[in-house]
Amino acid sequence: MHKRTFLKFSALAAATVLSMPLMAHAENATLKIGFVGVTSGPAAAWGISNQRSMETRAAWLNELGGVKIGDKTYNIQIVPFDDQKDPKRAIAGMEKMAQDGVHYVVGPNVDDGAAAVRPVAEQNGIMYFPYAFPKELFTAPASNAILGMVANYQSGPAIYKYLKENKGVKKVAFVAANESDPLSQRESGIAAAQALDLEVVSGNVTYQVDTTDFTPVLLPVIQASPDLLVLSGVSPANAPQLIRSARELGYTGFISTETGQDATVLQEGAGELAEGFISVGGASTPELASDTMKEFVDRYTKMFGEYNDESNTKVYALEYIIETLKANPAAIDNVEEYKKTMDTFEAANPFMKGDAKLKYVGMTSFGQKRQVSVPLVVNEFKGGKFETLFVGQVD
Amino acid sequence: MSPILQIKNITKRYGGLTAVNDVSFDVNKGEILSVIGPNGAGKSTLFKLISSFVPATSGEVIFNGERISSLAPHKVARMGVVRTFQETTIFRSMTVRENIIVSHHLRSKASLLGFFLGTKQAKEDEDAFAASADDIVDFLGLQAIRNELASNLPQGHLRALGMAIGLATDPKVILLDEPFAGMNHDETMKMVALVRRLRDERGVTVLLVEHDMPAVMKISDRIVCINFGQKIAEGTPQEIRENEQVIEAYLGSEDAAIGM
Amino acid sequence: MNAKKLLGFAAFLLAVFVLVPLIIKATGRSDFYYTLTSVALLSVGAAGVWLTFYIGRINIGQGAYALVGGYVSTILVTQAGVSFWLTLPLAGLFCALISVLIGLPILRLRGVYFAMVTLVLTEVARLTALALPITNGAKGITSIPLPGEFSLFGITIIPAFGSLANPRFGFYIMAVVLMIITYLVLWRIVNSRLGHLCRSLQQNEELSASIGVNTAYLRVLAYAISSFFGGIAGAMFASIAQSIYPSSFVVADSVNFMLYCFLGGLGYVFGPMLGTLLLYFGWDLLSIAREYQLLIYSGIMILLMLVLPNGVLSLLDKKEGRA
Amino acid sequence: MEQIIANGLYLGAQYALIALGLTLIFSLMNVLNFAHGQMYVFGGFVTYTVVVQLGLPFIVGLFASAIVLAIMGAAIEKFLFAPVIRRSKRDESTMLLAAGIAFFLDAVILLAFGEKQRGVPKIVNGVFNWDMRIIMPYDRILIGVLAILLIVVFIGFMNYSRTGRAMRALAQDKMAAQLMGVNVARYSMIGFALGAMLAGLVGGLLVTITGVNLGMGGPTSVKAFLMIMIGGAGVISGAIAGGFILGMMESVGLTVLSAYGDITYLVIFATLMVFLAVRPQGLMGKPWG
Repeated sequence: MHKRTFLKFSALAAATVLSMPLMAHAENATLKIGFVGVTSGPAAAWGISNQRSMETRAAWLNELGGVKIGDKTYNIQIVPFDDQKDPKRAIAGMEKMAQDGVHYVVGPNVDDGAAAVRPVAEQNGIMYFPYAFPKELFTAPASNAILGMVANYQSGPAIYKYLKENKGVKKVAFVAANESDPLSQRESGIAAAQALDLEVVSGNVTYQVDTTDFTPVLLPVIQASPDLLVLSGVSPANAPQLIRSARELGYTGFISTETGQDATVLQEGAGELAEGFISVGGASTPELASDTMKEFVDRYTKMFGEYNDESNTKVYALEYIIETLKANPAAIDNVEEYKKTMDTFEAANPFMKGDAKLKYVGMTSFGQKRQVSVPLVVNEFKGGKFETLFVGQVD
Repeated sequence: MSPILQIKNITKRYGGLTAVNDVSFDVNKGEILSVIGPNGAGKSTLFKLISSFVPATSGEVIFNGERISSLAPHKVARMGVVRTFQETTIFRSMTVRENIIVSHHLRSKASLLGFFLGTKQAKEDEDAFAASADDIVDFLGLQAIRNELASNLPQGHLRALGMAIGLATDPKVILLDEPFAGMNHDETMKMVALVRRLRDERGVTVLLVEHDMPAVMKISDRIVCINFGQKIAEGTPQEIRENEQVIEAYLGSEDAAIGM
Repeated sequence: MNAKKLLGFAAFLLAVFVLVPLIIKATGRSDFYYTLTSVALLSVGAAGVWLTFYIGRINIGQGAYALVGGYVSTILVTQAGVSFWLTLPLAGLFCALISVLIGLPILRLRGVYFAMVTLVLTEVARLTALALPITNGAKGITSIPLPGEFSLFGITIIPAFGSLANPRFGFYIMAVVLMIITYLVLWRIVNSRLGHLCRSLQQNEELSASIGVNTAYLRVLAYAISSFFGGIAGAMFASIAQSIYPSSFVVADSVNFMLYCFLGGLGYVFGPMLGTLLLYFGWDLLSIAREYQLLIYSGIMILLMLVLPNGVLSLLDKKEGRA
Repeated sequence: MEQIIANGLYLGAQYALIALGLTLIFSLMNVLNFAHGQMYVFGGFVTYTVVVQLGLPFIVGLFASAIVLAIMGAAIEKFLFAPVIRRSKRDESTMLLAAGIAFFLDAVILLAFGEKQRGVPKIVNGVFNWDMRIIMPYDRILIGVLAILLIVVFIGFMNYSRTGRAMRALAQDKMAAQLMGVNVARYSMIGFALGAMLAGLVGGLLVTITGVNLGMGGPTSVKAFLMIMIGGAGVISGAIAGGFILGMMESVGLTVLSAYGDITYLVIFATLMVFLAVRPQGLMGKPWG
């Protein structure tokens, strides 16, 4: 290409890119909801399942004619930003949300990103729903972050307690990837196990996320002969391999994790060896899923080709935002109003059978209501699918 | 004549292999001394030892009464013992003049910080180097190519540039590594004249390694011959030419015969 | 500096301190402040990488120094209560110091070997931050206070950022000032004899030694300056995010620093600055392309490399000769 | 102890195979192929698609991934690397190109195969258990043996075939090879294709055990770099040695240092740095490759 032509071409491309946002429009007013998370690179699965469940739900609501908040009807528009799991990018993403006039953002997906965007969110009046667990994000003086799922320090104790009481588990071992999120989760997991008088027989084995053979990693852990092996903060990519290696080493006890997993991935990666694997999910097991949830899964599958079970826990944040705004239309561009509503807010949970409620919780863990109340559904992997082991509640 | 450079019992072993074995000779001030020997005899290693680019296993090199064999190469260069390389060894992406200017580094009085801040001393240095570089360009007859990029030069000019780089350091002893390699007869004769002028006009002591026997015989005051890492002969060209061991060494190898 | 260069410099100052704020004000795109702050800071780090390229070493370890710088500043601010403005140079100096210790052995390596060791260094820095107690391990350090006031002889030179209506603007100005200082230093190095010596090192280390250059010293010096830049960039980032984690600077960041240099052009002082702007800003602008963002981004990168294998700034070559 | 060695050997075999392709490309063109890991992942996904989605036998999937990757490698060399190498002033510039290709492949993988972890179900069931001293699933043994077999075939090819010898000449001295009449452009392309094919083969083999996901590319490249550094860049025997050494180091390190947990990898990486500082050319490399 001639250099001049090339320059012209680049200028043209830049102009096109810059003018694109001006073209979007709709008949209804538009309510923009942001997503700042990781949708490329090694952790892409987390953010993609997140973004797609938001887009599925938004398209669905828009198809139904939009969402009526106060006396106006809005179409939901999802504004995504890929932060590449880089906290520096996450800040840029949050700045962009502020720029676009977005007040409600889902994400980021990891601890460092969630901590990094805090100043921007607080200065610009943005509520955000990180999938990260550090307590100081949700404890005063912080007030703009809402935990979008059940934290491991809430689900962990419930699982350990259940296994202790019902299955006679006494000795626990923990393994974690040598990264911030899993290590923090391992630490709180160990604390929870000790509080339940369980013996922690191995608690310091770590692995690199790019490990291709987990046998050497797990060898010393299995030799400590635990009854329960906890995979702290395990990514969906590593889980099947860890399970497989543990089983192949002759381990027969329980294996559990506090993060959401995907059934297909487990089935392909570990097959029958994953039988009995315990993880935390949303409400899509047949026993719990409402018709709305089933339709959501269908629509998701149609839009993107394949469902991801991780979305079960990630479908809620958007729902909470919309329902809370419906409850207090003044909050649409004022997060202080939103915060006021949170304390008393209550609505029906459309994704679950029965009379489950959407409400904000977190008094016990954070001293203020900065967590969405999602059912703590503990699943067991059986015959290629998840089955509900028990359902708990977080307050 | 007093020795300016003394090589004393120098030995270099690589693992089990002895590249240079107990070699000793003196280099007198203002002479042109050639080191010859068949391929792989250890000439290049010897040069590296003298310029301290590789540490000696044992033995030492004395320059003007000071031991230099354990110093860092740039310190040896700073004292006035400078090694030039074969033609590929120049600063390829600089012009001829830049090559020469930068090679004046040894003479700079200003510190690196001084150059960064652009002190008076630094400016004086720069001006002096530029003037001296032009001088060297004239001396070697490189005026026509002074602003050429070194990577664009033909071989003959590269050799001259290598010499210019050596000169720029204002050496007392210059080590030339095969200055005539790959040259035709005319070029070689020009080069021989140039090396002579180097000694005659600039008073530089010259130590060279070379294959080209006619040129060596023509140019050298004295010759040291080594084979299998050991010195086998030392003397004037006439003495070397008649030395049995030298003839043997050359006949024993399939290398070029001692053309006379 | 001749008149033309002075004029160019003045134009640049005008652009970053007056024009950019005016444009941002006119368009209302105040999110660009942060983006441009990032560009400025990343280009400070990239300047360091460029300098190591200039002595002929491929440096994929700048992320390590940025991380160390960030932690040094953060720990001094949060645990010793030192003013942020003082920790900024301290972070740089600390990085320079450890880079000397690390550089002495590893700078003997060349080519891909040096590149790989520095790549490993980034991972070592992350794992060290995870393991040490003083860095608070996996949990990182959060809620770092904003930079306070900086005053000399009772005159306020920099106001406390907490008191600013728009701290983003404050950070922008600071970052740009740092960037300008960095590139002035770099420009001066390259255009003084120091730069010629660096180039001699890049092109032929052995010959460089034989003309009397203390190559080992010069290498370590260049590497220390490089790491200094990395350290202050990292410290500034920690302060903007008000938090730092072991994963704040990872291998991907180290690789990016290197790519910024390549894209701008290894032969041009301002190459890394332009490279950073194009790659970092480009990614942000491409977020419109949604799932095709990475595809387009990398596609353009490949295309640029095919058209301009010596960097974007080689476009200027024909007009002005070699930079 | 036996278990540790068995683990190390298995890891080493797969690592060595990854490193071989990388080192081949490096030795021929002096290009550090940042996209090598992505090619490996791509190969894994191709095999997955053929075996799981299309339901064809595993061996077909393996061949498919080898062929796809070989074609991809040849195209990348011919249309991207060759022109850039010809025109750029500094060798290192190809790094940007390689990184760009790595990103590009990442994007293509995400769009074509999705973000999820994928795996081909076990091809052989059962676990070999020697008195609890060595426990090794049969599929792992099979893959390990296949990997070693491939390495042997590769070495044979490089030593005894015309093409292999030409490539070795090229790697040793480009100038001399050119004078001897070796078509540099042609063999560079073949070499790149061969390297990419090896990456694809490993991907295809390992997808049955570890599965693949789009995030594995980058870290795999870095690991492969480490291996060829340990052994010596651009040397075939070095790549094999490096692969086995890293495999052993991980296996032994994880066991010996398991009591210290968090610092295992720190120690492994720090050791590598010290090793390279002491022996810059790796075990058997030429200095300053």
